[in-house]
Order: sequence, then C-alpha cells, then structure tokens
Amino acid sequence: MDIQFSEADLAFRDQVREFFKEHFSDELAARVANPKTFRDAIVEWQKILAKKGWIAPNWPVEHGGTGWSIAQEYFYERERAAAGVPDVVPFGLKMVSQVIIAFGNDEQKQRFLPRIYHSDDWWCQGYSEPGAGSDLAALKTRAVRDGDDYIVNGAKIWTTYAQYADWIFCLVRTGTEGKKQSGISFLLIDMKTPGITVNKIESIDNNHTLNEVVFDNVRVPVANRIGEENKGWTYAKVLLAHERTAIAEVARSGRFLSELKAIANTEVSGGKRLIEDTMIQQRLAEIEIELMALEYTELRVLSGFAEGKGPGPESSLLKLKGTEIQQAIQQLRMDLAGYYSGVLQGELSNSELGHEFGDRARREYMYGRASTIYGGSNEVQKNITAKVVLGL
Amino acid sequence: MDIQFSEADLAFRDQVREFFKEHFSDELAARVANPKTFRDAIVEWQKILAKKGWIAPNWPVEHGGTGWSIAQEYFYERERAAAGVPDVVPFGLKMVSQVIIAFGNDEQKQRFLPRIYHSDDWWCQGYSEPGAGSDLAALKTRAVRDGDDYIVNGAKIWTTYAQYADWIFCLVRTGTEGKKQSGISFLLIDMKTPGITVNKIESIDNNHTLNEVVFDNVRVPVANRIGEENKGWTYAKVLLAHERTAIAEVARSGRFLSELKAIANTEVSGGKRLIEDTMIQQRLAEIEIELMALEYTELRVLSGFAEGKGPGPESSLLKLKGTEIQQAIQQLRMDLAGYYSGVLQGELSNSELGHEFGDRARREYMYGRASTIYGGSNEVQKNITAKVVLGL
Amino acid sequence: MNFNLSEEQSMIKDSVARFIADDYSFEQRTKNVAMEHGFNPATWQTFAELGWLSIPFPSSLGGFGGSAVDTMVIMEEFGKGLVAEPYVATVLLFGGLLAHSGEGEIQQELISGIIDGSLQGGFAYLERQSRFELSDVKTTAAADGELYRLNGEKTVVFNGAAANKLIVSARTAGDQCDENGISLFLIDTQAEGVSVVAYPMMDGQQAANITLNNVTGAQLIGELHQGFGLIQAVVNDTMLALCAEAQGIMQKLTDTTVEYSKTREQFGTAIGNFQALQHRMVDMFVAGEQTRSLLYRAVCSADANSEDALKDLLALKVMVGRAGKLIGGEAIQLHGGMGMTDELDVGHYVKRLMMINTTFGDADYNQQKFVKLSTQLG
Amino acid sequence: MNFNLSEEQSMIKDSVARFIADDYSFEQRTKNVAMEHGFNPATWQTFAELGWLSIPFPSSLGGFGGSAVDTMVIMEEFGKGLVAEPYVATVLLFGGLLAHSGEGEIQQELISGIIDGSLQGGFAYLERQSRFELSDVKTTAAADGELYRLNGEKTVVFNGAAANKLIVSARTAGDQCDENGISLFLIDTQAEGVSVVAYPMMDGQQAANITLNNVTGAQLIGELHQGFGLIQAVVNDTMLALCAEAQGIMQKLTDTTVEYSKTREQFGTAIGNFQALQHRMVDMFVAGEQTRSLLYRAVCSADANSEDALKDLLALKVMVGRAGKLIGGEAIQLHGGMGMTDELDVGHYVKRLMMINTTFGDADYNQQKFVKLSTQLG
Repeated sequence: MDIQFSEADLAFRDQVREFFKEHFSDELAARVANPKTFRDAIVEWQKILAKKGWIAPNWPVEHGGTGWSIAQEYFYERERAAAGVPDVVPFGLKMVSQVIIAFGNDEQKQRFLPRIYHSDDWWCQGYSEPGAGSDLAALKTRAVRDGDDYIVNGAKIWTTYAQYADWIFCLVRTGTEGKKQSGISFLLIDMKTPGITVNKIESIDNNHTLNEVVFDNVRVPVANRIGEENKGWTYAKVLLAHERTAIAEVARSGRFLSELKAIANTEVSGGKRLIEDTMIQQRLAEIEIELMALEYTELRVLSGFAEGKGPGPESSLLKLKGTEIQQAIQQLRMDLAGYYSGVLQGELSNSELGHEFGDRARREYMYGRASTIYGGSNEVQKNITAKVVLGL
Repeated sequence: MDIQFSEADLAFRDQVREFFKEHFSDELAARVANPKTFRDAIVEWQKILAKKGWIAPNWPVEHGGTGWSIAQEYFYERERAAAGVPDVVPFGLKMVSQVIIAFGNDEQKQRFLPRIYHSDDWWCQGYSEPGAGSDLAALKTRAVRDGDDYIVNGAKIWTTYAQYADWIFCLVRTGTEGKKQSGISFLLIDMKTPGITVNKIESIDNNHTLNEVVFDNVRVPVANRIGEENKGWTYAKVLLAHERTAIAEVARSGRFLSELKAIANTEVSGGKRLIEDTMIQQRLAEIEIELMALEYTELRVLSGFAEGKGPGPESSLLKLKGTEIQQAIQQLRMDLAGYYSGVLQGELSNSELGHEFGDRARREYMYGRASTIYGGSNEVQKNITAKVVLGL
Repeated sequence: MNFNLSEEQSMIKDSVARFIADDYSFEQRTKNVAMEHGFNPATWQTFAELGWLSIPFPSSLGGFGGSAVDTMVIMEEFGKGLVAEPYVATVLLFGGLLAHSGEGEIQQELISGIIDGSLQGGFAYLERQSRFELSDVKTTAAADGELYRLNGEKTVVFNGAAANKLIVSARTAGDQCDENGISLFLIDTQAEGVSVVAYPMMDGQQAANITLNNVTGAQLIGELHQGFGLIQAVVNDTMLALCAEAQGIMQKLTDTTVEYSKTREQFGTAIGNFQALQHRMVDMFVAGEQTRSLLYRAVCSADANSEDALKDLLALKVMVGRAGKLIGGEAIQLHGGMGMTDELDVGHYVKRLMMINTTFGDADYNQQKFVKLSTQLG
Repeated sequence: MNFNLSEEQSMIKDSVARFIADDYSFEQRTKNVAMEHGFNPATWQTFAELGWLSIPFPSSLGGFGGSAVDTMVIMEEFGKGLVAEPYVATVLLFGGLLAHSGEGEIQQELISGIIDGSLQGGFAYLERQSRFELSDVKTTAAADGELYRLNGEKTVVFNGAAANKLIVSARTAGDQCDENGISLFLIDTQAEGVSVVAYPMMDGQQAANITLNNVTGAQLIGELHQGFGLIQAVVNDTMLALCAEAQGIMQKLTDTTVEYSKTREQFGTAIGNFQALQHRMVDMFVAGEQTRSLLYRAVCSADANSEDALKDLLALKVMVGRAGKLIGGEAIQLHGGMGMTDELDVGHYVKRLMMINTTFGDADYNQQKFVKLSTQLG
C-alpha cells in the first residue's frame, strides 16, 4: 500500500500543467463561463484537445484513446481542475461513444466516432421521460418497426443542451413483454429528422440548459440501432455506473474549495476577514476533510479499475458524497456572498454591480440542486447500495 | 395570542419555588441521585409530595388531583426542573392510575388509587416482549381463563425497576382472532404471585434499571382485569400519547443546559475557559435554540389540552425533538468531560478521582440511548406522524 | 396564556387568504413580478384599499395600530401566497423608521402617503463592505444649512428603483464601524446627484445600487448621531415580520411536497409511500412546527416588551435559516426534475426563503449574536 | 500507487483474525476484562509469542521494523476483535517513546522486555487541568544528582496499575502551557512516593491516577526540556494506530447491525426491509468507507514522510470522531432494546469507539488544529 508516483508520472503532470497554461487562455475561460458564448467556446477548446490527442483518454488506443496509466489519469484530472479547465461535454465523448465502442458495429464506429472525437457533432442524452425519472426503466417512448425504419413517438425530458444537439441517443420501448427492463432498445437519432421538437425548460438557475424533446412520428433507420433490439437496457446500464463516478467531480470541488478560501480571505465583516470567523473556518474544514477522504475513495475506485474491477461499491459512494460536497460548497459560496447571493446580475458588469461572485454563487447553487437528482437520484443510489452492497 | 400570566399564577410559582427549596434538601437530592439509595429516597420524597397534595396533579380532583390551570402546571414543572427535583416514578402515578381512573371499576379505584397516591405500592409496566418491541401489538404473553382466574404465561422485557415493584400492569393476549390489536387485555398483577421471576438486565450504563419478567403459570384473578376482555389495546393506547409527551422532558433539559453552561464556565483548556471556545458556544446555542422552540411546542400542546383537545400532532414532535435535545445535551456533557467521560467511578469519591461530572456524563449518555427507543421508537413516531399528520 | 388569534386577527388572515386564492394565483404573481419594478401597482392599490398598508402604524398617524401578532398574521399569509409587492421595503422598513422617529409633519405626510398607496419607499442601509453589520457605514453626511449633503454608495437597496423617497444611513461622526455617529436622512430619489442602478433579485423582488454624489436637501430623521438605535428597533420588527413570512413559505412548501408525493408515481407506487421519503417529510414538518413555536415565542415577547425579546428573535431568525435550508432543499429534491424548473412555484418559494435567510444576517451570523446574549460573554 | 497489502501484511492480518476467531470470542474477552488489570496476562504472552509486540520497533532494537501500514493492519484487526490488552499503552506509547528517544542501554533493555511480554508500561501525560493540551504540564522535575526528583499528579494513565514502568511528562522549565521546558522521565511504579489509584474505563481497559510525592531516581528520557517533540511524534503515531482500530470497530458495528436487521422481525418482516433503516445503514457504510479512505491517505503519507502527514492525520482523527458517533449511535438505535444491554457486544464496541474519539483530543478539538494547518492562520 503506497501512493508513490514515478518520475515519469511527475514529468507527465508538469507537461499537462504546462499545456493548460499555454492553451487555455483567460479569454477562452471567460467565453466558456458565459452561457451565451459557451457552445462555441467549448467546441473550440475540445478541438484543441483533439489536436493534442487528449480529448478521449478512456477510449481504446486504436480509436484515439491515450492509454494512460491510473496515475496519469489522476494527474490529468487534478491539473485540469486546478487550472479551472472545464470537462468536455460528456454526452458524446464519455457516454454514447462508450456504448458505440463496446456494442456498436464497425460501420457505426467508423461513422460516429471520428466526428465525436473532433467535436463535429454535438450529442445529447434521451433517457428520462416525464413519467420515468428515478424509475428510468418505466420509459414509454415507443419505436415501432416499419420496414427499415422505426417510427418513434414520445417525449424525453431534462435533456441537457438539446438546443445545441446534432444527435440524440435514446432509450426507446420496442417491446412490451416481460420485465420493463427488457423491451428497450438503444437508438441514435439525428436531431434534424422531421417530427422532432425541442422545447426549452427554464430552470431555477434562470438559465437554459434543460429541454423537453418531443418525437412525433420520427423515422429512424434501423441501422441507427446499437446492438440487438430489446437489449438496450444492458448497454445503457454500463454507462450509468460510469456516470455516477463522473458526477462526483472530486477534482473540481477541490478547485472550488480553494476559491472559497480565497474569497474568505478577502471578504470582510465588521472590518475582519471572514476567514478569521471560526464558524466559516469550521465549515471550510468540514468540507475539506470530506473531500480529502473522497479523493482517496476515488483513487481506490481508479485502482480497482486498473486491476480490471468494474465500478464497485465505492462508485455509488462517490456519487453520494461527491454531490453532498458540491452542495456544501455551493451553500458556503452563497453564504460568503451574503446579500449579493440573491442578485440576478444580467448584463451588469462586476464593477457596475460592485460584486464579483454573487451571481455565480446563485447559479451554481440553484443548478447544483440537480446533482442529487440526476444520474440516478441519491435516493436510488442508497437503494442500490442497500441491496447490492449491504445485501438488504 | 399572548403569554401573560396572572398575579395569582406568579404567586403560585413563588410558592412552588419556596416549597422545593424548603423540602428537597441537598442530602435527599444526593440519595435520589445514587442508584443504591434511589428507591427509598424517591419514595420518601413522593410521600412528602403526597402530604402536600401535589403528587398527582393530573388526577381528577375527587381522587386527589390538584385542578391546576395550564399556567400552574407549567410553572410547577418549570420550578421542579429548575430546582433539580426529580419527577415522580411514572408507572403508578402517571400511567396505570390514568387507566384505572378512566376504565377501572369502583372497586379497583378504591383498592389501587390511594396506595398509588401514597407510594405504598411500587408499580412497573409490562408492555414490551422479546419479540414485540416497536411492534408492540405483536405481543405473545398468553392469559387463559380458568374459572375466576387467568393463567398467565410468557415474558416481558425492558421492565424498568421491576426489581422494586409490588405490582405490574400488563398487556396480555386473551384472544387470537382478528387484528393483532384486538385480543389483548389489560391485567394488574401482584408481583408476589407464585410463578413470577425477575431477571436482571445489566444495561450499557452499567446500572441495573431494566429487567425481564417471566410468567410461569401465574394465576391472576379476573377481578384484576381493567375493563373488558380483549379491549386492552384501547386502554393502553391512551397512555402511549401521554407517555410520548412526558418523555420529552423539556423542563429537565433546560436545567441540564444550565449545568452545561456552568461546566463550560469552569473547565479550562490551555488556560482558557471552554465557554470561550466558539465551537462549544455554538453547540450550546444550537441546543438552546431548539429547546426554546420546544418549550413553546409544549405550551402549544398544553394549551390544546386546556381546550379539551387530546394530544395532537405536536405530541409526536415533542417526543422526537425532546429526545434529540436530550441526546445532544448528553453528548455535549461527555465532550466537556474529555478523558473523564470514560471513567467508571465506582466507589471513588470525586476528590479521589479528581473529577466531578465525568461518571454522571457517561451514565446519562449511555442510558439516554434508550430514550429514542422506548415509548414507541422515534422511527415509529415518524411512521405515525407520516400517516396521521401528513396523510401519507 | 393562549395561542389563538383574536377575531380581528382572524379577519385579517381570512382577508389576505381570500385575496390570494381569488386574485393572486402563481400565474398572476408571475405577471406582477415581470412588471417594471417587480410588482403590480394595481395590486398595491388593492392592498391600500383593504387597509393592509396601515396595519403597523399607530392610530395617531392614521394607522391601524397593529401589534406584532397582527403583522405576523398578514406576513404569514403573504408568505403562503409568495406576495412580491414591496410591503417590507415600503411599509415595514421605510414606514417603520418614520413611525419610530416621531410624529412630526414629515411623518404625518409620508405615512399617509404610504397608507393610501401613493408613496413607495426604501431603506438604504447596505454598503459593499458592510455585509451584515448595520453599523459599518462609510456614506457621509455634512450639514448644509438646515439640511444635509450626502456622499457615498449604497447597495442592494430593496425597492430602490420604485421608491419615491429613501431613508439613507450615513455617518455624521465616529469611525467606520462605530454605532455612535450614524444618522438617518430622507432623500428624494429624483434629487440631483442620485443615480440608480436597478436589478432583479432571485425572489422576483427588485433592488438597486444607489450612488449619492453631493446630494443636497437631505432631511435628518430622528436624532443626529443617534440613528443606530432607530435602525435596530425597526430592523428587529422587520426581521420578526420576515420570519412570519418564512413560516408561511415553509408551511406551503411542506404541504406542496407532501401533496406531490401522493400523486407522483415511480416504481409502480406513489413516492409518498416510500418510508425513507416519509421520514424526511416528517423532518420537514417537525422543522416547520419548531419554527412556528419560536415565532409564537418571539411575537409574544415582542408584544409584551419582554427583556428576552431580542434573544427570542435571534433564536427565531437562526431557526428560520436552518429550517428553511432543510425544507427548501428537501422540497426541491423530493420534486425531482420538476423541482428544477422555473415553471413550478416550488423553486420560487425556495428562493424567497433563501433571501429571507440572508436579510439582516444569516443563521450563522445571528447565532453568534445569540451566543453573546446567551452566555453573557463579550 | 496501490492499496493492496503486501504478502507479509496479509499474513499479519490473517494471523490476528485467526487468533480472534479461535481464541478471543466476546465471552473470552469479557473474562479477560474482568481480570485484575483489565486484561489477561496469558493472552499478552501469546501476543509476544506471535511476535505482535515487536512490530513497530526497529530491528536494531530487536523489533520487526514495521511501517505505519503494518501497525494499521494489526490495529484494525484488534478493533474488529475488541482486543482489550494494553497494546496501545505498553507497545505504542511507552515503547514508542523509548524507541524514538534513542538506542541506548535503557532502550535496549526495556524494549526487549516489552517484546518478550515481561514488561508492562504506560505514559503519564494527563493532568486534571490539561484536557487535550499535551503541553499543559504542572508536574515538576528537579535534578538530583544524575537522576531527577518528581512531584505532581497525573490522571487517567492508561495501564497505570499494571505498568512496571512509566514515562512521565514533567516541567523542567518554562510556564505551565509552554511547549519548551517539558522533559520525559522514566520511573518505577514501585518507587517510594508513587501512589496509584486505579479504576476501570468504560471500554474495559484500566487507568489510574498517579501521585508523585518526591519520587527520586527518575531517569531522563530524551533531551532535557525538549520532550515535547518526542511526545508529539509518538502521540501522532499512536493516534494513527487508534484510528485504524476505530476503523475495524466501525466496520464490525456496521456489519453486525446489517446482519441483525436481516433477522430481527417487526411488523411481520425483517426490519432490514424498511427503507428508512436501509438508507441509514447506507449512511453508516458511507461514513465507514470515507474513514477508510482517510486512513489509507494518512498511513501512506506517514510512511512517505509527506509534508501533509500531520494534516492528513488530523483530518482522519476528526472523521473517526464524527463517523464513530454516527455509526455507534445508529448501531445501538437499530438494535433497539437489545442495543441497551451490556450482554450484547454492540455497546462495548461503541464505548471503545467513544474512548478513541476522546483520546488525544476529540473531533472538535482536532478540527481546530486542522484549521490552523489548512488556512495557514495563527
């Protein structure tokens, strides 16, 4: 048992740090952070990463993966978070691509993977439905065979960035017999197909991230189905465990915690810095201690992966604790912002408003409520853990 | 809406304060606090209260009740707690007596009530069984009719002070048809009847409070049954709500909190008083604020009683919050005692040990674990509240 | 000792509840909030007609002469209806400062304007560095004949853009954080040198940054240098009223969540049948009832002028913050994805609750003030 | 980077686990605790024979030369078995101080006595007023030829009655709470002027108050006035070992509770089927796993001599305290009435966990120390 890193690993760390410093400019960072310029900016950044060859670390090397060791992966994520570099949009690069690689046919791989790699297509995820949230397998969107096509009818909801998407990967019902998990197929659908409507959902952070996607007699070639008909649940399930692990956002929370310390070092109350307030100190410490633990929980998961184990009991734990920590950070940022946590800054500049982080605190806090709901709500994670891990 | 008290109420408060000061001596207090002398001392004190006429405030006046107003009852409890005067042992004076008064026949009233009033009989409660804890109605102790007697077989558990008891009131099964709540009868059993064995249970506070009471062909006259056969659950249920309210121990927690403040004012760490430690301050404040709220929750319950309402939704709440607050106080007393919280003082005097409150902290903490288990566990209270109050 | 409303109080309560049921649906409220200053002038006029704008003012100033209980009653119902109109800024803060400062001509005139609905006001007490410290005041006032000249910047002035008049705290003596040497001044928002940058807050209400650049004609309200006591008195009254509003919100959120859980089906049953969720909704209920108990405690001791009034109030404000976080968080969580949408009312109630937590200091801040009273330290 | 045990470590782990399964049932442990000094000398001798008493000592002193991971492995298993024998007092504290203080004749002799099981020791570091401050020392030492004369009172000296020798912290210079000016002295518990008042602790182990009345013949251990650094080093090592023990206890309590919930029936079903209880047992599991992660973090950084070693250790100790309260509290609660009885092992595990929380400062205390490292303040 040790956490020693090799010289090569440490050299890699420095290389990553240098790369981010050189290529992720403040100007680009600002465009990524602004909801209005986010789409183009993140694509621009992802193309830079693709050029570097770092866009899809976990893919097989033959498709462009990096073949990194666990230590390299760990350092990459840590440096990325420390530099404030955003994660890639996951739906293409981390989600549907995994399913295509594992279960798609050669034609599908050749058709979709390069465009995902180069961010030529923007993907979104069609899982949840109005009546099927935590109970995902209760989904009702129907796909009925008609020659070489399926005719799809139904609606997907909470679809992040559907307004930008070229493609959506969907779970649809193709059979009604047996358990509700059987009879589900995994389809890739071109968002430009006639019959698709995207309805904006304004969320409580006053941003437009979420959508409803309605399918009205949408024709989808059977060739766009991944794997076998009615086996889609099996393919999707693999993603869910990986999604749980990703949602933990351990490295990002580390960066955010540093930001909070910096804020507490600057903001004053009654002429004293907030960092001198014992209650603020203890709240920071409580978060930091949980996060220090979670960093090692994540390493334990990673080292389990390295030994060929799938996501074990620690992955639900990562989701549960990771999201709790995120929300504690969001709450503390709100509290540090005081009255300014309530401000909708709109077009006002920081200097016009007279404040720097209140609006962001509010946006992150409000949107952050979703983290314990999506990716399998935390209640569902506890049910799973009780059953699978504790045998209850 | 107001909390103004009349001059008469305030005069009553002073009278109560004076009475406790005069009659509850430090010497008596010490004997009550010592498990070895507790029994005789509490009986001695209860006889003083009986002489004063204050032993059974809630009984009907014709049986010796005081007929106090809500304000008088409130002040009596507050002054009692503030003076460190223990509550009466509830099993006779607050529990079985209520059932006898409400559902007993005249003969039973004349036979039992005066002896309860004067603490001539010590009572204990035979509800829980090894297989029926939170699921009280699942009890299995059988009473089979044999002429003018019942023959009782079975076992009761967690019976507080059974080792001192002259009488036990029991729920026993007399019928097996229908719902498990029907078929239960309420019996009064003389502990000297042949066939009764009391087995000591040493509890985690290293004291002897709890017992198992085993019934082996115990003959109980039918005349000792309260009310109708198979209707015992109805009678017992009335007690449960009152028990919940009593377990909250709001006034006692107020006194204990004052003790903690006094301790924190005296104990030092690194040459500074613990009361100057912000974390201790905040823990004290959190408890005090919850307790301030609960005092008014209790007043709301009392004023509901005064208007003829039974224990409403606030009574489960009293039990839930009351026990949480007690445990927070117990935990803090442990933490204030530091290393001494682990000491089993035994026969050592405070000066030999060099410490004053560690042993008590431990005893109260350990025994206090029971408060969220007995009287209907807090989980059961939440089930009840969800169903009855929230309609779930 | 009783916890019942008087007949008059029950009438106020019913009147507000009826207005909300009939004329203040969530859809209507959404329209009101979208109006120029974040509220509907016609609705405000209705408030005036129903007499609600007069409730806290003494009868000598033309008011209803209401007690803390009366204000509690109206605010709790406002909370349930998520009323966005600037009752707190105009009536409780601006009007409260006037009413507490005397009964002169200015007070008579302005308060009658408040009561008849023609005057909007606000209280500019925050500065960029002040956080929750009401005594941290850098804005200055200098005598200029009988009147004063103001310079400085005030931030997050609730109702600042709609207000015709503002009361501004300014330093007339002492150091930046001294309680002594703060005075209050009445200014006209149309006066030269006053510039206003308005913005919406997350609860739909509006606030503004107010820059004061050699603003002349400011009238002293209350005594010179002694404004802090006045501020404290009015802030405490208002804090109590906000807690009553929060109580209404918490009850509404708990009720809404319980009802939603009875209808939302997952895994073949209403989610309200899941025991883990039941226990959490019980925790919401318990937190709400504990807050209600402290609310009753604080209004009773306010009306009785008890020596514990401030301690009771601080305890209440702390619990409103803590219980509000629990109840607001669970309300969104148990609504699942629906809780994330701005179309549903739940998020809006939660945001108002969060704003109330922050106003006049959050739970942690007020707990530290409570500690000082409770332990007699410092 | 890996989190696997070496072959040697796995052997130690299996060896302790086998001993507990075969020879250290809860009944046997209860008997051991009832013996004169709260443990069984024969069991202690077995530990010696199995080589466990030598693990942390360097090979130059006849030890196994174990790492922090090795100690973790044995202590975690001791935790699972609730081993009451005074490994912490004799081997880790008394032996640790000796091993850290040099390799002279005294160290050679005493450590070989520890390793062969013939010597019991203890470390007298607490005084009535000291609470968790290791530098708060009033006991004095005065030179007396080459040796020293001690006066003072030490309290809660673990293993104090069984110990043949004690190391005592005493002030040789400076003020009462100064870190400088503390020195360590070896005394014989049979020496004149040493009086011992022994008592059991709630975890079954024993402690004693030791009064030192002109005790002569005390030998200086380490450097004069510089004892505090030695104390800190050994206390930190021991704290880490205690946290490993706590980890074993927490896992045992979680496992026991989960198993109990599968068999205990109420309302016609095993209580483990109630979702509210399932979620709470998941919380226990999560708390235990988070603690395990910090334990791995802290042992790795201890063995790597990382600059973060102290910060990692303090974080661990805080979490052991907090997670221990959660897990211990829930373990009793979910066992219901059974959890209240001393016949069941649950309460005993909980009490040991509580003792570990207190030892070397509780969660709140160590969090304040953590803050200083983490925020770089004071």
